[in-house]
Amino acid sequence: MIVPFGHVLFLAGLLFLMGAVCAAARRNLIMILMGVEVMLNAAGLVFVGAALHWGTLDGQAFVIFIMGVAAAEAGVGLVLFYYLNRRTGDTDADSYHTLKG
Amino acid sequence: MRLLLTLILFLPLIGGIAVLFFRRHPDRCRWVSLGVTLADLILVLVVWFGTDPMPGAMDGRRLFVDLPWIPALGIRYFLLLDGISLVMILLTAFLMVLCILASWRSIADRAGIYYFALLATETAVMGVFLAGDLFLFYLFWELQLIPIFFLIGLWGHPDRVRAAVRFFIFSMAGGLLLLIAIIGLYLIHGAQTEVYGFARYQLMNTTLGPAVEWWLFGAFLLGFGVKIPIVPVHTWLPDAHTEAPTAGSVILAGLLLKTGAYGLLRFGFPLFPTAAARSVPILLTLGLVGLFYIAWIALTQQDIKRIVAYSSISHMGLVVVGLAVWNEIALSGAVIQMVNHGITTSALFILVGILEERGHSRQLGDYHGLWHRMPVFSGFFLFFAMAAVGLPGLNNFIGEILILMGTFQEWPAAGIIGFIGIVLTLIYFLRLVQNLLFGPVDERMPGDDITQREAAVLIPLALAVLWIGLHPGPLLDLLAPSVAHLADLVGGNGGAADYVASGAM
Amino acid sequence: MTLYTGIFYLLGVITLTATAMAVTRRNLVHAALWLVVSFFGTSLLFYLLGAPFLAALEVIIFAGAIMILFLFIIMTLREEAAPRSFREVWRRWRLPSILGLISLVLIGFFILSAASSYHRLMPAMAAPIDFGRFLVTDYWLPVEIVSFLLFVALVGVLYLGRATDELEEEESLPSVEEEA
Amino acid sequence: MSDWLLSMLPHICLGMGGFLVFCAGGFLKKRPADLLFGMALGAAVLAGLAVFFFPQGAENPNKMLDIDAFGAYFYLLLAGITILTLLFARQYARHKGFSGDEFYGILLFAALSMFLTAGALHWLAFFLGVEFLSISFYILIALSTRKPGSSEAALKYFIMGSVAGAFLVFGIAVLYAATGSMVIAESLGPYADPAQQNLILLGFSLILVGIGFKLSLVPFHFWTPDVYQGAPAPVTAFLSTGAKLCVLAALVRFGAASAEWLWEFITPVLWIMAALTMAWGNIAALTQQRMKRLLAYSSMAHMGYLLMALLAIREAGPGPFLFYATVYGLMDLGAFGSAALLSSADPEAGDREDLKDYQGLGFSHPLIGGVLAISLLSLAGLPPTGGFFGKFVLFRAALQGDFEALAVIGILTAIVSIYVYLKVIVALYFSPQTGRIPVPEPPMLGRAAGIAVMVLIVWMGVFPSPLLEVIEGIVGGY
Amino acid sequence: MKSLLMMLLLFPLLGGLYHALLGVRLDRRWSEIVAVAAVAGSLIMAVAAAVVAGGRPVIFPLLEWFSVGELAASMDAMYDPLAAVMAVLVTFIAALVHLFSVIYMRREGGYARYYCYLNLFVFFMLVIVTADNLLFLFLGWEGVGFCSYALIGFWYRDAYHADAARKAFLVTRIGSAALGIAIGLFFTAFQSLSMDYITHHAGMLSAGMVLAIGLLLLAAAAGKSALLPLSIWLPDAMAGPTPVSALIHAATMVTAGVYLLLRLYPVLVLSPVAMGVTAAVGAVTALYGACSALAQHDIKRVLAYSTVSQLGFMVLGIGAEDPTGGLFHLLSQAFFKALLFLAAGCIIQSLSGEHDIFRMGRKVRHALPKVYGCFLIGALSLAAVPPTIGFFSKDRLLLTNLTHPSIFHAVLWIIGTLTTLITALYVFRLFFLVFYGGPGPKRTQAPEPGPVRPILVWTLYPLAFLALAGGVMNLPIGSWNFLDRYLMPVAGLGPPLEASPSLEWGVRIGNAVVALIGIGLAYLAYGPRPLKEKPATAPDSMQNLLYSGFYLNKLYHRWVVRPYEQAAAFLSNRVDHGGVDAVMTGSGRLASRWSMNLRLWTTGRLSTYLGVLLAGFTAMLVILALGLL
Repeated sequence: MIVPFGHVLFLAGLLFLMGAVCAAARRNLIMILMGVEVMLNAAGLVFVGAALHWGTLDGQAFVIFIMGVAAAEAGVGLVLFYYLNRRTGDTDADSYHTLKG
Repeated sequence: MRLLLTLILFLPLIGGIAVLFFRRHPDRCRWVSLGVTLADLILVLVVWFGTDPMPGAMDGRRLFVDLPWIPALGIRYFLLLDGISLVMILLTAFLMVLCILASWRSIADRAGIYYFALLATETAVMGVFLAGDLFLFYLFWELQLIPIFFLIGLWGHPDRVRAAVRFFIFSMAGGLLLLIAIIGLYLIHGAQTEVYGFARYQLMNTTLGPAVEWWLFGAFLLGFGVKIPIVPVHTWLPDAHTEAPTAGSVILAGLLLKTGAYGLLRFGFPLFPTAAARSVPILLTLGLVGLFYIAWIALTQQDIKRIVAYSSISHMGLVVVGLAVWNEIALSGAVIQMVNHGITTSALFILVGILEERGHSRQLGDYHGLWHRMPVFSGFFLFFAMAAVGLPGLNNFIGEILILMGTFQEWPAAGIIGFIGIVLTLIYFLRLVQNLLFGPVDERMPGDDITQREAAVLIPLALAVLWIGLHPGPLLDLLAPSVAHLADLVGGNGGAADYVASGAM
Repeated sequence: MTLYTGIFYLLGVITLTATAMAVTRRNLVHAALWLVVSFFGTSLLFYLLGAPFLAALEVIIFAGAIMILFLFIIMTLREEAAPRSFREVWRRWRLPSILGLISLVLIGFFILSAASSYHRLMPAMAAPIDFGRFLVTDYWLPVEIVSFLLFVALVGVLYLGRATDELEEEESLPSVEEEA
Repeated sequence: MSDWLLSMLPHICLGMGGFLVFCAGGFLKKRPADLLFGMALGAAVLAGLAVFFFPQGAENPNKMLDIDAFGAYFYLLLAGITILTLLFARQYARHKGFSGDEFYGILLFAALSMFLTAGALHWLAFFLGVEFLSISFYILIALSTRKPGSSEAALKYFIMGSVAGAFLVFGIAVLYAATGSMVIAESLGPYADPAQQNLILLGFSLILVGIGFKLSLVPFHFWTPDVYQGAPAPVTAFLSTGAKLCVLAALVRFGAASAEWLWEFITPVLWIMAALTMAWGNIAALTQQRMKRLLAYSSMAHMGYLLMALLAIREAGPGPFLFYATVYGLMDLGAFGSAALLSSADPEAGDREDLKDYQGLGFSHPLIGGVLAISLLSLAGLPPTGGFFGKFVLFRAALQGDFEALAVIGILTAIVSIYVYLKVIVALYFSPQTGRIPVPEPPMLGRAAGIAVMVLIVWMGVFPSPLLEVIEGIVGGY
Repeated sequence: MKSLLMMLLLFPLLGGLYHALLGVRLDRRWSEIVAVAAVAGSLIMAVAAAVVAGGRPVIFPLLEWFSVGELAASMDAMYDPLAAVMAVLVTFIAALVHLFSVIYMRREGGYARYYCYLNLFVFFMLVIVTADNLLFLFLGWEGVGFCSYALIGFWYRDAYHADAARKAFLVTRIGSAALGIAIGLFFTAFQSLSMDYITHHAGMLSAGMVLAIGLLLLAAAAGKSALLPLSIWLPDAMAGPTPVSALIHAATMVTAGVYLLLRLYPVLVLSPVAMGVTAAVGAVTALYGACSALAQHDIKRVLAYSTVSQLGFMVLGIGAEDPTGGLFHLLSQAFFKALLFLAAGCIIQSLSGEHDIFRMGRKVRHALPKVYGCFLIGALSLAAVPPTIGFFSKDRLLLTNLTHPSIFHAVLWIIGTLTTLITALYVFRLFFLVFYGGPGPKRTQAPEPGPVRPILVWTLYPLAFLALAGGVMNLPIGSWNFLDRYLMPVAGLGPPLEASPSLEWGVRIGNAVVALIGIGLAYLAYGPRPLKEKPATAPDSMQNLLYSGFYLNKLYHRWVVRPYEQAAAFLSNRVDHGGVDAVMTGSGRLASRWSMNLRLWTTGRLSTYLGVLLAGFTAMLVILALGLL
């Protein structure tokens, strides 16, 4: 036996929250995106653990798609940051607040 | 004959849409509108003289149409014409003709839309008066707001937008509460009978717990009360009436306020007989407080139209008293008083409009001694003012005396207070008459008296005032079966159930 | 308590530490590098939990492609980390961390109050071949979808990249627009 | 054709359509905008038609996508919305300079992703649909590079969307961990061990964050006004209708699938979210002077209403929800679509935002102004529009589900909302034209779309029976 | 018979409508002819109907008005002797006044309006007189009020006239409200509004109801008949043209209140308290009017206060259980007061509109000798000098009070007798000042009296004759009491209490003496050779008190009008605008404030959005966890 299933989940939960807190606390766009990657990664961990727990492959399959989506998101996001940076010279998330109210 | 009812209801709307096609030719718009409203009036008269209360039906109905409309929700296209409805649509058709005439010259821009709005209002108001299905009623109830909103907002006086918005919000606030209550009632009724429907006679058969009945009745009361308006929720009215164009004021005062009282009469009380019976003291108080309160408020107003507008509230307060008392006499009085108020207040609004067209002001202080310059106008003004204060022989007296006599039968104290309140009405009306018509002659005052077209508007109103004042028999006969039926309905608490059980349907 | 258990906790600690370091670094390059460590740890955990193929992909895609992309952008943007006072850092972190802690407690409660949490995981392994077969038989549709998704992302990246180029051209040649 | 191909025909139409648009855009030198537009339109129409070729009676050969009447209904609705959006967008895109393959292609892909989301029977399909949707919209929003705020909107949508997406996927993972199934109908607890309840609850709440973001429910709604304002008007139209409706469809599915106990636990959360959303949307719109922000808040409020209907799904069935969602789609599309048609032809200028710039347009542009006005009246729930009946069925459902307090909150906020819509109507009709921003000649297609929306809205307000019957047929009983 | 009654009512109505509808286009001559003819025709009908009815009460339904449930308001006419007497009186005086007006108003514009109102007034008055149904009566009651309003304000250009008109209308309407309430109570008690029915079934009423109705009727009468405390409108009503004052504010309309009390006397008499109050109000009003009349400068105001006083006498008579005496005095007052007013009208016209008695004098007597004679007859009659009609009627009232068993009425008798003295004093003060006044400080600017048209004077003769000799219709000797006997069939009306002949004659002689004393005092004070010239310019406080009618106007202004206006202002500004409306607008403003706050939350910063997202998630977990626990 490895560990109780709950420990995997808890570990993933911890990771997930770290990512979430990172996304909420950091102002740098890239750091926020990193937080998201951490969260996605945590989800992957849950899937893998659950796949083992239930003995099905669906969970593992899901992780592949998470990776695909994460890659796509990172690609689009980073290019968007790059584009914005070129327009305004800023990567601080909070400096983009012309739309408000 | 049944098709006739639908035709009466939708002819104005169809006419209105037709008018939109002529919108580049204001004159054609006017003539078409006039033709349509006249045709509608003739149709209503045909119904009046061509039908009798159906034998066997206890509620005095004359015509009805009952077709499925939205079967999924149990909503029916159910129009029911009884004496009360007939009187109300008669008033509607009558006033509408006058509205068209009254705004013949004053509306120059966007005449097509203007007449469309007027005609659409006619359909909506008639729908309210004819609907026998609560949902259909509510649909028309809400529908009437839109054209009126545009009438006030587009062709009103300088502060029109604020007034229009206020009017709309107040009405909608009431309307939405009403909606909730309607749905609640519908669901309770559906759960009890397994029949989900809105027909009045069905819903009357609902058994309600006391608390639920109070809540629902409260919502109905508030919804209708805003429109009537009952006193604490009346503040939209002076603004809306004052800022509206003449025809708008006429429709508002003459018809829209009636829909509120009509709703209370038709739905509010019969659907919740127990709660209604218990709330009589409250309603009486509110109605009478309205009478006094408004008499005071109106005394301090400087705007002529506002004074007339406030008088509406006080007159409608009396109608509320009549409804609250809910016996045959008071109910007849309430209905008659609705008609009366429609006629006299409309006439006064038209007169104020005429004056404003000439003098370009509505301030009381800007006019005096008009009798010398415009004797015919002044004669009409005095006549309608006297009608409004309830001079016997003129129309309002009939309504007031019926209401008060009915009140005396049940609540003598309220009757006494009501009589005193009527005296107070005289105070502000005399102030109005005094300031406008009397006083030193001033050549700067507007001097061109009533034109023939204006006379054509005022004379029918004056005749109506006299007709109702001196010979209200036909109207009362029209009302009698329906009113008697309604009076029975709430008087005994089991009335509604008996009614259905007796096979009236 | 087996060897696997020990490895699990070890990897868990490594991953958590690396992640914690990653999310708190001021320097973006450092953060990215710590994140790579975290992804490596996760990858090994995947392996431990019977997903060797995914472990490989984790390294290739997450730790490899994505983080390289990050590093590339970080380099391109030449973002300089300005030192910040502790007070400001605290101001920014306090609310999210408190919320995170509360959530952690609650998530822990939800997780640990479920029966399956006490189910012991036995080592097993999904052979990459089986996994691949599973993927293209049962999950061929999502594969198609994700390919479309990636295609769209590609188009988007291209479009935005072109827009960035145009932006730079405009900056260098302010009169281009008039000529066009 | 085999059943499984038929079962995916709409998706194939859209996917292949998008692909072909890109091919045409890439290989043809002159970037024939009209051709691309025509192809996109054709693909959307075909996707709609394809719904009628779903295999009948047979067991669904497709484990992931719904081909039932429910799904078909939403496919049709979404196809219709896509078509209308295309019609509304045509001129706008040309004016603003993004009338190329990227716009029409991605629009089709976005439509595809909506189909996926709405028809998902499997969490993976749902997840991919949602993420696909997000990515498509990141790009669509950023497309109009010259429009001020467009890129900021894209950024905000991206950040919020990716965080919310992460919540969603983690939630799915937890659900899977709890039940071992990734089929939506199985994973929401009906067959679950009671001991697993808490884990399912956790998973569902995480998913709710993701859905809450998509539907802009309080407190996950903040992006809505910003993004709606920043995005190009036709994209906003699509975002506020299609992107919401597909998630709403999924939400109904979740609601229907979830176990009784799960629903009981989740009800308070949804209750509070519904109340807050209605209140926030309507009240915040009250003092809003920018048109698209105002509409954004209004659409938020309507999400609150829909959530109210969703809450009552057990007692009232999904019928009211479906009806209102349909009407909502039409009226919001009408509002944003007319805003798109009224936007200036200047590529550098933003959309027509300030309410002052809408002054007098009701008369100077009667048709488009009329479409806008009818849409607003419908949003306000006034007869003779679909919104009127929508509000009725909605509150009926709420009362049927014994959510009296929520219904009263809904009514009170609806009263507030009246003022909001009146404000726009007042600007449209009662105020003098300012003429600061010239209105381009409305195009034939845009006008056609406007008329279509208007007619549909009024039709639903006057004679909703057919639609109600259709819905009745789908969800059984009304 | 029915057609007679119909015509009685229709003539003036048609006359009024004729003027109302065609008035502006009408030739003056036609207008006058129609107006006079209408009333004359009415007079003929009234007499004819009286003859045909022959002293029997007859009730005819004229027209259906309206009826709902038990409430039946049909226009039923009741032509009993009481109605007949009143109808003849009204039409007779109206005919004279119409004739008088033709000349008197010949230079005024607005003749159509004038005759319209005047004719309508006659119609409404006849409605009051002949109505059986209380609501029909109410129609007339309010109608005359309106006509009175319109006629007082006939010269509307002067704000004073208009204000006087408004005051008259308002104050009488208070009475109307009382009448309305009484009608309501009748209706609840009897389910019928027929006065015939009510008077024959009055016994059904409970004691409280009788008292309430009695007081209400008194209040109604007080409004119309200017009894205290509602007497304030009548002196101001003199702003109207003099013929109007003669007809409406002396002879007819003001007696409507008294008529109402007579009509419903069987109800009133059931409540001793109400009767007592009635008598007291009558006595006090009589004294009040007489005192106030002492100090007036305006010839018409003197007469107006005199009318108040005489109305008080009538009510005093009714309160002393002698309704017939009240009616008798009503008739006599109608004759001599109409006479005095018309004579005053002649004088005023002769002096081109001068009203101030201190500006009249000898020259008037010389210029208008016939008027002088008529005025003298009127004054004697008013002063109750035998053998005028005024003497007999007033004597009877005083005697009734004295013979009344209650000691309370003895007090009233004393007041009555005192009033008789003052009456003689003020009327001859008036007489001497108008016709004998020597040169005084104000007379220097007095206008020269001019001649008046003879027709004006001719109209005085019939009245003068009646004022002088009308007493024969009800002499208290043997069976000469025609009026008493004629009125016998009317419910409640009968001969007065019997008194011993010695007492009767003693009082009679005493009254005559008192009247003569009063005249003597007046002669001494104001006669051709007064004891001392009264300085009219420096009034002392007593005179002020009397002149202002005991400051009644001021009191009303202070305690009624001003508080009312203040309440109006308060309600309008504070309650309606500041309270009710503020709640409505305030809730709107509150929503706006919330809206601004909510919008502040939408900072546009991603950190806020993400933070709240996280918070929302946490909150959701908390709620779920709470649900679990």
